[in-house]
Amino acid sequence: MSGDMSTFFSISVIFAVLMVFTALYCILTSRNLIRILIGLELMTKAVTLLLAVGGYVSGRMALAQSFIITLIVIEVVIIAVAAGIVIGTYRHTNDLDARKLNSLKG
Amino acid sequence: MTFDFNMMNIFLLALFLAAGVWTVLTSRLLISAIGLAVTSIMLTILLFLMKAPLAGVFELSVCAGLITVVFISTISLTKPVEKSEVLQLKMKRLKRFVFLPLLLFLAAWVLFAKPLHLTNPAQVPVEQTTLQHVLWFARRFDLIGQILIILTGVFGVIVLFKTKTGQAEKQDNER
Amino acid sequence: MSVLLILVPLAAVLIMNLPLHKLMRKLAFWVGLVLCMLQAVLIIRMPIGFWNTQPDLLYRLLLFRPFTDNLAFVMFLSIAIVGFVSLLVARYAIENDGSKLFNFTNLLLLAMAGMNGLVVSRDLFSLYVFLEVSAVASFILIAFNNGKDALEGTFKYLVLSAVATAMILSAIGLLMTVTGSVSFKTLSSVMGPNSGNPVVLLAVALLLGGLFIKSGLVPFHGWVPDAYSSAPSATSILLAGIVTKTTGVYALIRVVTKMNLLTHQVQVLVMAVAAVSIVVGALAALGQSDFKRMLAYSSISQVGYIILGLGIGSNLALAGAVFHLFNHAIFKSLLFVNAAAVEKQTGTRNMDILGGISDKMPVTGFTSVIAFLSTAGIPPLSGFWSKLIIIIAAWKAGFHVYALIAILASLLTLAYFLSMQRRVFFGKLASGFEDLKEANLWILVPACLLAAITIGLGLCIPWLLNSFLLPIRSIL
Amino acid sequence: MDNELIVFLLVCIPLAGSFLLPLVRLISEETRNLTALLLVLASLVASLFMMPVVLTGETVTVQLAGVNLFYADKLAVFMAFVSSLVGSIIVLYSFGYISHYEHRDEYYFMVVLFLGAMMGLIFSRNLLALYLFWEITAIACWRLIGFFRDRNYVVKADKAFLVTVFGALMMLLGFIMIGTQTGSFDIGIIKKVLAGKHLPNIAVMLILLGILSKSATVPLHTWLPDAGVAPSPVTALLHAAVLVKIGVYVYARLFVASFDIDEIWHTIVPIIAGVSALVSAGAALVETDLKRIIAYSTISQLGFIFLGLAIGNNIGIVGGLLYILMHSIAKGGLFLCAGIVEQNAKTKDITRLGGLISVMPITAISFILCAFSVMGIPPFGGFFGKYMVIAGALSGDKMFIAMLFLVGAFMTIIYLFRVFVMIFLGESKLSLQNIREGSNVMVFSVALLAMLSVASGIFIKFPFDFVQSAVRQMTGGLL
Repeated sequence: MSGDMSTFFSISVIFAVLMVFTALYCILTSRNLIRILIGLELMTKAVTLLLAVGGYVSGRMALAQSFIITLIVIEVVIIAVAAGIVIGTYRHTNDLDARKLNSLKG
Repeated sequence: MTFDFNMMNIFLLALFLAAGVWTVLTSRLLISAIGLAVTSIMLTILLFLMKAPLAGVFELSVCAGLITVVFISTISLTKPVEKSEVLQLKMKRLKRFVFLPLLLFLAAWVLFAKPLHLTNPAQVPVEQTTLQHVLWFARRFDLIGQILIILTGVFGVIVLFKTKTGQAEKQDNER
Repeated sequence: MSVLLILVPLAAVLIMNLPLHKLMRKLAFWVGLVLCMLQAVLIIRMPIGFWNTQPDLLYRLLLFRPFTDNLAFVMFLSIAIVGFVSLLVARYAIENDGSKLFNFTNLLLLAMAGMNGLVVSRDLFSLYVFLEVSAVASFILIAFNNGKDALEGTFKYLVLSAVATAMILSAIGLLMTVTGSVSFKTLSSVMGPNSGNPVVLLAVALLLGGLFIKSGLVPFHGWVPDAYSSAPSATSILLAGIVTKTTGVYALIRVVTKMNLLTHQVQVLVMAVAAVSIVVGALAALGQSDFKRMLAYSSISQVGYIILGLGIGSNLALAGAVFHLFNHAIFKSLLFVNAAAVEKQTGTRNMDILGGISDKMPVTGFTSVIAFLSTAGIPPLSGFWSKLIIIIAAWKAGFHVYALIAILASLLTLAYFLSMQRRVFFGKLASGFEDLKEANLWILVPACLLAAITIGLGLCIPWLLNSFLLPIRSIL
Repeated sequence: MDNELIVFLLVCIPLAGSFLLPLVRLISEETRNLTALLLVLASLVASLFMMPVVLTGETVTVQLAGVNLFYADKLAVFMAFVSSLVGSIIVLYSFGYISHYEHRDEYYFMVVLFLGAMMGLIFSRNLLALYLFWEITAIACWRLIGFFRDRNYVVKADKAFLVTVFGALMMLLGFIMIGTQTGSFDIGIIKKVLAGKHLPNIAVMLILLGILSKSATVPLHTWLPDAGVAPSPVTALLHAAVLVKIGVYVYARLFVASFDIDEIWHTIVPIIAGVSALVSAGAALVETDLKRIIAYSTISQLGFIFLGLAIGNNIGIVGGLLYILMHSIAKGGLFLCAGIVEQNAKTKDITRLGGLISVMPITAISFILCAFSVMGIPPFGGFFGKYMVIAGALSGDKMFIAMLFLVGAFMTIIYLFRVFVMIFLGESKLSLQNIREGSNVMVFSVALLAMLSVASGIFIKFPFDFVQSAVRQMTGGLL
């Protein structure tokens, strides 16, 4: 492993962290449920990048690839379930405003 | 060569981030979903460069393809946002942009407060196995997990998408 | 053999869904019950050697050797018991619509398989995979009836859970960069020399943060009351009794002990979070008027005790933490069973409307008294002993302030449960409930079973402590 | 039968038997009542059996699962005898009193459970076991105070539960301190490890908090008058005559019989006791609620017991123990009389009562006999207790404290006479036509307690000798 690898790692981590913060911004400020899901997706992207970088830097790309594939499968299932929940909410309220989701309090 | 590789990577990473930011900032949901797909594509290219072609293919087909389809169909199943509302939203969103630089600054500060570089990177021997081997032999336990979660997802779709609108409305009226 | 605990439910689900015969769908409920019972009985009957051996054929099929220790036993047993109870309550609370019960059984079995898998995983990534399996199954179970509140609660849970898993995955990525591996074995030997490495520090922080969210500890507890209270009764039992405990608390215990994470800073962090959870959860529970919501806050508070035991880190404290984990699974499930009975029979969970119904529902009233006394740590019930062990351990390790907090919080626990008793069970019968009837056997049987376990464990503690609980650490 | 088994059964028969009572109810109401009485009588008989055994100076230790669980010496047997005696009379009295109310199953269940736990507490050799039984009594107490299910009563029950549990938790913390310091919760082992050293003062303070809250001593006394006005005088009696003795007993067991404590506590505890005695006697003087007066009187008399135990010499300890016996009997009598008055006159406001001696003579006479004992008028039993306590204080050169208690004793005489005069003598504001004597069982139990008050004074020699040898055993350090 060379020094280049180390720089590459640092730069990637910086970008991944920036991506995570972008996603967090999206989750925190969005009013639309679908947009919140998109934010979650962006966060997963950043995580995927981190996993790949981890495999690349440590020379375990095969392991990292298998992780990423597993991760993607799980991601799809979660998004499908989340979409189901969003559509279910829409059926009840005809609206997707996160701020109106406040019947549970306390 | 390494120089080029790094430059290429940094460029792509910047594009990746830019696509993500665009996804967040655009006001129309549909474009946002497409932005997500673009981000996925950027990630795919990055994965290819990092010699992870299979993962890249998965990313491309599933994330850029399937998930975008799911999002777009969800968006089309729900109410389209009207023009005036979009404008209103845009104005409100503009106000909230104040936070974004703050967040980015915070992120940068977190990152540079303690430089994140590997102190002793030569510790780990490089493995010599192929993806197939790892996926099928070393990580078979995870495959069981994948089967389980896919089954769960199937049941989720059965339970959640069951169109019993009548029942749902009845419950609403009871409230 | 413990890998069978994952494969058998999986096989059962697959077989039940083959388009074989209509009868299959009717039988599903009973199959689920039998599987839960089988798991519980086998865990109790079979020695540890049985679980750690694996036939050659099975190994060649799986290429995976799960490991099983006393802690895993405790988890398997609680998973089986809570699953069993939850199924019975589902039979009682979900309207007898064949396909609904069928779906519920399948999802429950999948969640159980996921949790069993989580318990036996040997590396961080498998842990994550099975964590997601049980989490996704529980999302669907919460949103099971497609009610508005339930969907809202699920969405909150889903978002926070996704953030948590993202944190855990980032930690996996970072740790892989440093060590090239994700197995607990490698990680435990690498943590020591690298403990000053900023990458490792960041990874550990992310890992702990993610698991804190999953356990519903206080700064990250927002989803807990919403998800618990809006879910269908049967799901609440499953969720409060075991899902959160496995995906959050067990994972935390496993990760911290397996990876030798308990440095001084981590200890301070963990214990502070635990103490805050104990107090804030109890205080918030005092102000609730929704039965299930109060139980949810109480859950946060009790999880704090478990984490406190983990934070102290001595053998005794870990034994106490694991024992409290089990006890919590039992008595919190029992309380949620009672809540289910009350909700179904009276049609409300609002404690201000209810009152004095223990005259009409004596069994429910009595078992709820047992459960809350156990939660509040009143002897001779089992909850007392686990709390006592944790507090003694805290005092021995020199954490006198934490011991004091833990003891005084018992008083808060007692206060909110007394108020619950006064408003729901004890006292004069509220108007409008003159025709109230006791719930049917589907719910009384699990309630009595859980109450019996609570009392029995409390009385058997001298035998249990030396033979089972104290060796926990030696195997960890 | 060997002695270990007797001690074991003494505790376990009522404790385990109480759970059977709701089942026995399925046979018939009377069977259940009799079973309850038999369970408590079993304890009484067993403690009588134990008396000759321990009188020879022998002590009995019961082991369970490798832990020294129970331990019987003279002090324990004495206490067990007193509690089961009063307990049996309570159960007998309940046959008449409780028969018109709902939740009778729960009532008998809780009373017998309470007495069983009380026995367990008395014989505990392990601090954790002691705490365990301590909390069981609190649970039973909670259900009994809330017996009538009125919102008010339930709130008072909750209050009593919370206060006593708070004290108990503090006590537990103190136990844990001692346990971690010495590595054991066994009283005998702790004593060996300490080897004559003092207990840490903080631990003593924490344990004292528990004791004071249970024995309803100022400033943790407020739950007792509330519990006293709560529904049934029977439960009130249980609390006043038996429950509060738990704290006193634990004080005697831990700080007199087993461990040494710092000299300073021999001053602090009597002062707390003195303040408690005077404040509550003052409250008793101005109250108009019959049961509240008796409850305050209890708090006041507990001060005497504490004084005797804490003063630090044998005369005082003998007095304290004697007074436990005398007070239990006499105060039990007073409460049962109050119950009869309340049930038949339908009020417990003493300003509205009067002249009852003409309609319920036996109750009136029993009341005044018991009152004499509490006042400390010779030759009633209470006199000897009080006398010894104050003599102990004087011989310990605590002149000031002795004076304090003399004032307290004087106030006792005043307020008890006031109650007697206002209820039984003078003119009634109610019509006396409908007021009759209580049922036979109830009057019999009251009369029995009154006779016992007299007899214990006349035959003072027997309890005195027993208590004296018990004190010799305690201070001799046998454990």
